[in-house]
Amino acid sequence: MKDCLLRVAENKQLGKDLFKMVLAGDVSAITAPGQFINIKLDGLFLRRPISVNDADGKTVTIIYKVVGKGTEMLCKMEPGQELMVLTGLGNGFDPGAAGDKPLLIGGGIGTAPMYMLAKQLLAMGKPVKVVMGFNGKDDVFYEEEFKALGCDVQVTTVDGSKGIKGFVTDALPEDSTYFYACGPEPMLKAVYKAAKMSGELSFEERMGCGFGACMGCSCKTLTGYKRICKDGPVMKKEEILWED
Amino acid sequence: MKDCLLRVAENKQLGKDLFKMVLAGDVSAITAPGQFINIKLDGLFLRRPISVNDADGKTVTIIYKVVGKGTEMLCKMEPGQELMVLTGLGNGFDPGAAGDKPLLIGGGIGTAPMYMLAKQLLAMGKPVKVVMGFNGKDDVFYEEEFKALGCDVQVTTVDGSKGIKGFVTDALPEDSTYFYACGPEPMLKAVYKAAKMSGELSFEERMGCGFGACMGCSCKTLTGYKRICKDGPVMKKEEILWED
Amino acid sequence: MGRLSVNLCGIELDNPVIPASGTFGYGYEFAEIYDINCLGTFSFKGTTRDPRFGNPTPRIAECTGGLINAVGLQNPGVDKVIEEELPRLAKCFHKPVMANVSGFSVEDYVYTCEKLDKEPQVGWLEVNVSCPNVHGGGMSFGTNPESAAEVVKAVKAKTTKPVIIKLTPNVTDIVSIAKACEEAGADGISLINTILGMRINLKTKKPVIANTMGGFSGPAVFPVALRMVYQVAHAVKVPVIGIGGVSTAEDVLEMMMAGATAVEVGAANLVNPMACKDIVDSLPAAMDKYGIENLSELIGGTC
Amino acid sequence: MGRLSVNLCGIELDNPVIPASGTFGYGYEFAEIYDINCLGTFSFKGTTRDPRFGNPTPRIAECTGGLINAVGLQNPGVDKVIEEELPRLAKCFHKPVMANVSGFSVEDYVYTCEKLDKEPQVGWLEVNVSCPNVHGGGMSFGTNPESAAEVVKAVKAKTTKPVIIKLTPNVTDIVSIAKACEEAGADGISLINTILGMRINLKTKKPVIANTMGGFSGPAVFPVALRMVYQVAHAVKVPVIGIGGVSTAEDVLEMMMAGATAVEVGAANLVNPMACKDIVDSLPAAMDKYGIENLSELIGGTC
Repeated sequence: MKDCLLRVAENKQLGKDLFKMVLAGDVSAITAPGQFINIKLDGLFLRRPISVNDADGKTVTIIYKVVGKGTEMLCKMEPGQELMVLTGLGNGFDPGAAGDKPLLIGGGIGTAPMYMLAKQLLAMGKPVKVVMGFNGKDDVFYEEEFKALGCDVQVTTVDGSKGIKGFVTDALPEDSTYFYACGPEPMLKAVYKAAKMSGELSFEERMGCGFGACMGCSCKTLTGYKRICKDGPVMKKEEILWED
Repeated sequence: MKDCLLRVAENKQLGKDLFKMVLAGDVSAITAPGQFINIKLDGLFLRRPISVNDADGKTVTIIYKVVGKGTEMLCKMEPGQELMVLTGLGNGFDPGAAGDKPLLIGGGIGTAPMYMLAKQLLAMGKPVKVVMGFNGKDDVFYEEEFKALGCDVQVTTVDGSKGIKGFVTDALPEDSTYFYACGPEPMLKAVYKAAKMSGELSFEERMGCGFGACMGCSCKTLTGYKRICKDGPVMKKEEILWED
Repeated sequence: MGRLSVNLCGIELDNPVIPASGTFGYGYEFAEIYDINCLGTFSFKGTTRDPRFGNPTPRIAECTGGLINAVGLQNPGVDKVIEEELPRLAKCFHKPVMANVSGFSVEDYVYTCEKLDKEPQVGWLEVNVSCPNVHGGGMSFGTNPESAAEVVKAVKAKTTKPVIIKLTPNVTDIVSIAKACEEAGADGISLINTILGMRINLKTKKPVIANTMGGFSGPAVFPVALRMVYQVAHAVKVPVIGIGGVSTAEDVLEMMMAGATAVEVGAANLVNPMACKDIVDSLPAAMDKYGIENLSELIGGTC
Repeated sequence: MGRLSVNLCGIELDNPVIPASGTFGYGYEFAEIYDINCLGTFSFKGTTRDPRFGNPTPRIAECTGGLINAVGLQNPGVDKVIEEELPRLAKCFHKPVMANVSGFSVEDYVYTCEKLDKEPQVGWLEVNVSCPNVHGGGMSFGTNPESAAEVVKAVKAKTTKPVIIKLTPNVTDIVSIAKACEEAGADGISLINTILGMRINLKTKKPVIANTMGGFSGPAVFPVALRMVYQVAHAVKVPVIGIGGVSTAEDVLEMMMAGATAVEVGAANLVNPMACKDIVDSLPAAMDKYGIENLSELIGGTC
């Protein structure tokens, strides 16, 4: 974890209420795909946690949806402006667990962190399948980017306006060795139930600090109480305890 | 009173912790010298009231001392930035009461509003005497500007490093017809006692709203309770009731 | 009856936005800059039996997200309010106004309320048993169910118009006090008044406020106000007016979802004189955003 | 003894800056990013007799100038704290630590305090009678002078280390409760704990917090905290720890001018993990600015 002043290098709209921001500076604390950063915005008390879409030695890329005050402020930032950002938060995905045929499952904005994971798995010589689910065709993003990496991409939409009509669970391949999933909780639950192979799932919760201090985002697991922000956001399928 | 978005046209340092800012936009609500404006700054709840140094149809000039959070933010503003400003607040001085030989008395930053008053009196064809008091020579500002207008200027300093050593009351001319004073309360009190002629004095108080709504800055006068922000900040000598 | 209208103790308001007492004078400072008839109503400056200057200055201290005030009920007294302020108000405001009343004894409250009750312009009596600024004053009545109820009972016995009791948040159990007031006959409850607070000037090392402490208000107190509105609205049957840090149309919706029938706006008026008009104007768009057809459907709360 | 040192119940602190319980875990998250030995001490996560998960999530809601939390005393229980957390802490923190204790009965408090009192790392017992998050829990003790005093008396009877009682602000009369605790033997008073607050999600029209309400903290509560610190410090002789919204060195000075001997920093740690170190580092310059040679000269207050 590092708290650094990062400079906005790019902030462009990808779709309706959907933006991509590239931040430049010391991002050396980001060590795994599926980690998140926590952004301080003037006038808002709590930082805003956003998952890492991609990171290299010099920049971190995030993709975010405008859903409230924080993301509204974020989408108005211009290149050159600076932000205090806590980087390298959370455990992230474990690419080492992938096996021969990893499957990446993203739902809506949860597709974003799959990009850095796909890159790492491809670099390890694995064939990567990506199933990405959206409400309709206007919500789809990064399909071309995943294809450009060399992933086998399947899009699903709830309204059938693009790809397979239905949910990501209607498009899961049978032969994958391991899955990585990120998306809304109902999707994670459906994937958990549908997937026959092992895997890991990335969760969301309202956070206080984002680095394990306040216990604001705790959850119960089969291996004890975990903090989504510090011990997560990624949980192994085998440790998940669904409450409801 | 008008609440307008004004643009910083100039913001330059005049001396130690002393700045001059020119704001451009709709300043039509400013109708008298001695009025003040009330500036909204991001992150601070209350606005910051600052007296008008000068105003023409298109700009308002203020001179301010950096004494706390608000003025620290103000002095960092750059040309082109915008501020929400309530303009045309307070009653202001009454140039019509000046008589033949008006005397303007400024103490420290209280010298600032005398500039617009001097201009108006000179335009009315009056000879204007200005007595301005400071702690030391490094605190003196606007001496040349008053002289350039055509005022007869006398500087006093407490440490004697410039002009007459002492207080403004050590330099009051005998033959003035009417005085206008602005400065710290001890100075106003001393002027009130020393001046044989009639006059008016501009007061300061911690304000809530600045436009007469909250009664935060009330004072007692011989003609009833007054709000410094709305019924003042200028009081006639004859109505003043010193407490304590 | 429009989308914004609500019924407050039998009187229809065009909208639930009410400038709070002490932040709106007797209305004309604001009538100079906009037509104040766009408001639901407003609660005028706290009025007492006798004229008052209030506390010594400084009376104002800034805080994160708000301010402390210790004005101490400066007002010209009920007779002058009736003789001078109300006729002047009649020229610019044509709706029933809320008369805010403070006092230092039960007799004071009854005396002042009885006089204002007879004024045709007055729609509601808002009885402030909570102002924390006055030594030995209002504070005591509002911190105790019995004394608060005693004021309500005495005022109700001598007046005909709806009596709304304005409660202080500086208590352990707001619900017991609200319930006691309801049982004593209060027609409505407004809350919260300011929270007792303090600031020190680091340069002088002395309190900023001459009176040492004062009442804290502004957006900073909103979560405390919302909690108390929720608690009280779920414990009484009479209408509740939500007060405390309301600055936006969204804040109005949140207060109403907590159970408020109407909302008072205080500190926001002091930094943005157009605040109440801005809120009224932006309510329809905010309602659209959150799928609310009519504000009246929120009354009683949604949670 | 440096310029910053203060004496808290007989133990010298290098400086008065103390991370508040519940915002600093058991120390290691922060020890990873700076040497926490720069702190005066810290108050560890509220510990109970038995392990607790706490409340359901969401447990966090944002507010202007602060946040609401309803964690509900998640902790591994006193035995695990002694077996696992304290030995792990010993590796990175070499000063006496403040043990924060909560409970649901007088016996709970005594049980947990007695165990922690025997640990050589523990310098003070901070007894929280005020956590507002737990149904039927801590709240009741702290809202009443008798029950607060009962906890103090019982704990004092079975322990040897200084007992600091941490009070809730959700009361009508904080002074009577503080005085009752002092009379019952408390060696110090810390205040304020969080203020009960609430937020509603406009989209769902339901409370943000699963538990409906929670404890509000952050810079927004500073004026309320300062007022209560002032009131209590002027009514008791034992040291007072000021808590509530402290985020800067200036805030520390203001709390001490109000009468605090030391200061706890809570919510600030959650948005800036370096907050406490930053405050310690900037104290000397702030003292110079306001003409304060040694912090100890402020103790007892300046107004």
